[in-house]
Amino acid sequence: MQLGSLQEIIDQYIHDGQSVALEGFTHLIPFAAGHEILRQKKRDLHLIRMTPDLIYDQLIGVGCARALTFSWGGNPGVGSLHRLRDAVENDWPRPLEIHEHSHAGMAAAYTAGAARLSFGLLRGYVGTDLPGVNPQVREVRCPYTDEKIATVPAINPDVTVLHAQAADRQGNILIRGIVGAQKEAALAARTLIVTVEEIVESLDAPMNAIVLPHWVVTAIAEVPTGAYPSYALGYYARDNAFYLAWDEIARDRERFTEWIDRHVFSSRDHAEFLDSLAEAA
Amino acid sequence: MQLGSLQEIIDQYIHDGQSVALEGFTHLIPFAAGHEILRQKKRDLHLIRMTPDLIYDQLIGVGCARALTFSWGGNPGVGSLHRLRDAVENDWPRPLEIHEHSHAGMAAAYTAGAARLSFGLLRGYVGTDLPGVNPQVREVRCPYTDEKIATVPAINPDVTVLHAQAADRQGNILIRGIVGAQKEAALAARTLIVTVEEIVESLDAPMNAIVLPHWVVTAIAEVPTGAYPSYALGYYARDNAFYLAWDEIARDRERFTEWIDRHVFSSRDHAEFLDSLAEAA
Amino acid sequence: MMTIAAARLIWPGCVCFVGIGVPSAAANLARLTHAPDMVLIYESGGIGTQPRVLPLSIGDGELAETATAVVSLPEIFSYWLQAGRIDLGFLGAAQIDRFGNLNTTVIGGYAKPKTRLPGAGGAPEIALHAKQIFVVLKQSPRSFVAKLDFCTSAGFLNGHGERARRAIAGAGPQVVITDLGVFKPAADSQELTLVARYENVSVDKIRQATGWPLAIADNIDVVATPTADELRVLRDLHKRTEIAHAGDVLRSRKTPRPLTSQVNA
Amino acid sequence: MMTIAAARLIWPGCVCFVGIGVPSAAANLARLTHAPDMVLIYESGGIGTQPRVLPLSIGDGELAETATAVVSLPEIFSYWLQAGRIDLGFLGAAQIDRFGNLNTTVIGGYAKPKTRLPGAGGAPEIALHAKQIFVVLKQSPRSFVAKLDFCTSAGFLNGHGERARRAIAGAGPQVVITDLGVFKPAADSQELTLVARYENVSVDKIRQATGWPLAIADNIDVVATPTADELRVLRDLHKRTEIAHAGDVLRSRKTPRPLTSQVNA
Repeated sequence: MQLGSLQEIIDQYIHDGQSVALEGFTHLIPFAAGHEILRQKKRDLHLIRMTPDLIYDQLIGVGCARALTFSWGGNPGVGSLHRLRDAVENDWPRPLEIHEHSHAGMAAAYTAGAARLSFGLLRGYVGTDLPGVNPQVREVRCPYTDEKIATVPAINPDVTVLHAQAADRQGNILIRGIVGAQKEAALAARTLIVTVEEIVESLDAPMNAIVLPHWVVTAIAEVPTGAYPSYALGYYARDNAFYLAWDEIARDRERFTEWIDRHVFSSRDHAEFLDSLAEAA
Repeated sequence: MQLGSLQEIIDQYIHDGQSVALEGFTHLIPFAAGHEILRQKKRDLHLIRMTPDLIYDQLIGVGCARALTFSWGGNPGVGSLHRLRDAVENDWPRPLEIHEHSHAGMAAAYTAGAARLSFGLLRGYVGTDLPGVNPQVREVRCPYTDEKIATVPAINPDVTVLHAQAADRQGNILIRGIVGAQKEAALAARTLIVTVEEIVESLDAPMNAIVLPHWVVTAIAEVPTGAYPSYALGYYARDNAFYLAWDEIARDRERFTEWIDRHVFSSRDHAEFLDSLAEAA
Repeated sequence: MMTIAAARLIWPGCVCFVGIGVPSAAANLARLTHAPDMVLIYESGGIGTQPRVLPLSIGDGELAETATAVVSLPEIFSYWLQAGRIDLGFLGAAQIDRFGNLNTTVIGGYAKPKTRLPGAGGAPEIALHAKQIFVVLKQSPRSFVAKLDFCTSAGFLNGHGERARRAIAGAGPQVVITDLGVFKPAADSQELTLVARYENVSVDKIRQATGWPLAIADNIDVVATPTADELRVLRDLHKRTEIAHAGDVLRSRKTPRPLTSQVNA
Repeated sequence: MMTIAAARLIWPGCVCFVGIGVPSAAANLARLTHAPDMVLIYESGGIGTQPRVLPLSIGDGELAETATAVVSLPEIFSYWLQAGRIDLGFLGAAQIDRFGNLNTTVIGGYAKPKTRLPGAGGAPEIALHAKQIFVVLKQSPRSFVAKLDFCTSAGFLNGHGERARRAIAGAGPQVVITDLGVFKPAADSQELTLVARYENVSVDKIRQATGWPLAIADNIDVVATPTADELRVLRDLHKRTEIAHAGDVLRSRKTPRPLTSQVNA
């Protein structure tokens, strides 16, 4: 486990063309890490995530992604991700290859990835058109009942990036609250990068808490408020107003580009990004 | 969820011929419930459990079981389960049909059972003689890599019995510490019976603790020290001396039968059983 | 009004898988009125949540803090939904057809759609495994269509028993609630049939807002107007929600909290 | 002495999957001497446990209380063992053959065995997925056999590259440690070869305790006698363990603690 600045870590571990999962199911979304990927202008990424959120809208809108594996691509509680839509509908700023699942299918795929099985099983996709557009959704016959059961291939990202509440000095990571498929995405990855709200002497984790031991973590950066505008339970709330405002910002290509220039590209790190937003408000 | 005495609950929900899993991986073993099954002289049970412990040695030795599904049948840290051995080696007191797995296989089978999949997958059983003696271990081909992957049929016990630290007034159950495959066994069952150390106003469970919600629990009995001679983290330690002593008691059919008569059959409930042991000590 | 109509159909003790928007409002309204013991499950992992305010997203902190248990998303979909533990699932859609099949994926062709919608999320498997489904959506000829552009979630497929023949575990959409009326599947064909309308909405208006020749029940009920209690509870809920969501997160960060490490790394 | 010989072979930082008995003692001895940063994983779910005393069972409370994380058993076997995260697995056995295959199931026929042993437990998959395996057992013609009565866990199968040809992930048994000596697989055939003996144990004695014509390395090392430090740490560990396990649980229950419900049910 390596402790470093987010800038160093993204530079060292995320490379053009890789498959990258910034997971977080409406909680602990690694926004700071996503912005650093934007700043470093990574290209041709295969982005993976159950719920591409605003941060994927930004990565796609800037043109960092060549492909997206996902199961629900909206602005949660608000509506569309306009940059994602523009990429799919109009190939702007570049075409985006999409690999589409249901949540259940993608959860099974991450689970298989974490367990290093080549595929996952689910009773799913029956009667839908999804297998028609995603040839990766297949089926096996149960060796006991002869039923057909849907299969999905394991997802094993080159890099998974998470945001968590805390790491201890050894690099053990504590994740609390709504955890989505973060643990599975973490354990499925070849490289695991974690940003944390703070580094503490001791996690004081309750028994049976969700702790990722230091020896499965590649690198950690301390980034306070690193999930903003998403939230970190116990630290700060979700900025719902930002999610609402994003709908307007992202609707228009120019306004989006200006916003990225002004707030992401013109800030050197996450603290400056937050300051620039606060100034604008 | 029904709250009642252990006697009532075992009488009402466990019937001759059923498949019954009293789970607990060297922790929270439902001894009191097992003794009540003995007292009520249930017969022809198909016992299921990863690690048949002393309580299964007793059930088998008295002749309650016609079959056993398991993956490791020893006295942990001590040696053999002599009653299990006598049943397998000498058909005493009756023949015992065995369905044998590895831990990984049985864990996958419970997991499939909890998810209501008809089978589970694992990279396992390669090069062993187990599939030769357990025809339920089969394989499927991965639809992506064409590899052969082992399969096990789901385990869905008629009844699962657990011991847990606490239930709240609504019947939500908190399990802390080493949890084995208890949650999977609980959710795989048609009927779920839980004995608890105590019933409390509020579980005060930490976020992401292992809590079984009241509406998946069939019946709860409050049985303090109900896991003795196993342990309940936060309540009492394992009685290692009892596990050592059991090796002597169970080695001999007569001594075993006397012990069961004196301590289990002659006591009306778990409190009396504990008293009778304390007197004998 | 959709919210109130939907809430009324929820029964005490119901284990309900909830999405954001009208379903969440309806489920919480039911919980705060006639079904206090119902169990809310959000796909984000909260089991038995009792939010005091309506979540804006499916994974708000409120849902974790008030839950009996918070589990992972793979667990929600395998041990809870797929295992058949959900009595009622709510779904919305951009398009519905006469057999209750739903589209939330694209308008137009899949490869180059006219409108790319958010996609499937939990819906395809909720549609299969929840014991029954309520569908809530706004009604117009654009949403009530003769043919879906894409089938995201199975209703009754081609009807006439096809769902049962394919051995799908759940019973499928039992009620469709729109801003104009309420629909239920016919017993034999499973074709959606108008069974109730709101006051001041004519059957003709509903027919015109439907992209296929609509089946009409012999007796059309009128949905009762909201009671004072329903309106009060719903207003209070929305008010609490507004206040809770109005906090200025970015500025509140400026109040002193240690932004530097506790460790001299 | 087996414990000390095994402990010495554990390296700093090693992620070690431990069973009860000699493996647990050896791993903890290593942790308390030259490999303080090794990671102990018990199959009961404790990841990164640091027991102060030796557990009697694989699921003692001590293991949970001192762990970095305590996870379920299905998770241990899927996300941790099967996923290839274990550097070293320890296995014991009642029988071993010349290719390091192990029997912990039965002596005699399976259907009506002469001796029914505990069975497989975690061993078959530990044998497949741990990057390497150390085997620890007492040596005699009854345990070092020409042919196993039952193969519970794969070593090198029939040797000569069969394990690699079957694409088994882990490298298999790299060291076998007995009370007489130490064995390693030959590079080409993978047949177990005597590479070291303890002081005062002759090669002839080891040969006689082996149920097949034993391969002997050109140079046989002598296992160094235990150092004062090793003996002290091991004695302290055993002493702490004895004291900890001697508590009278049944009597301590008699001290007042509320045995009645906190709720007037």
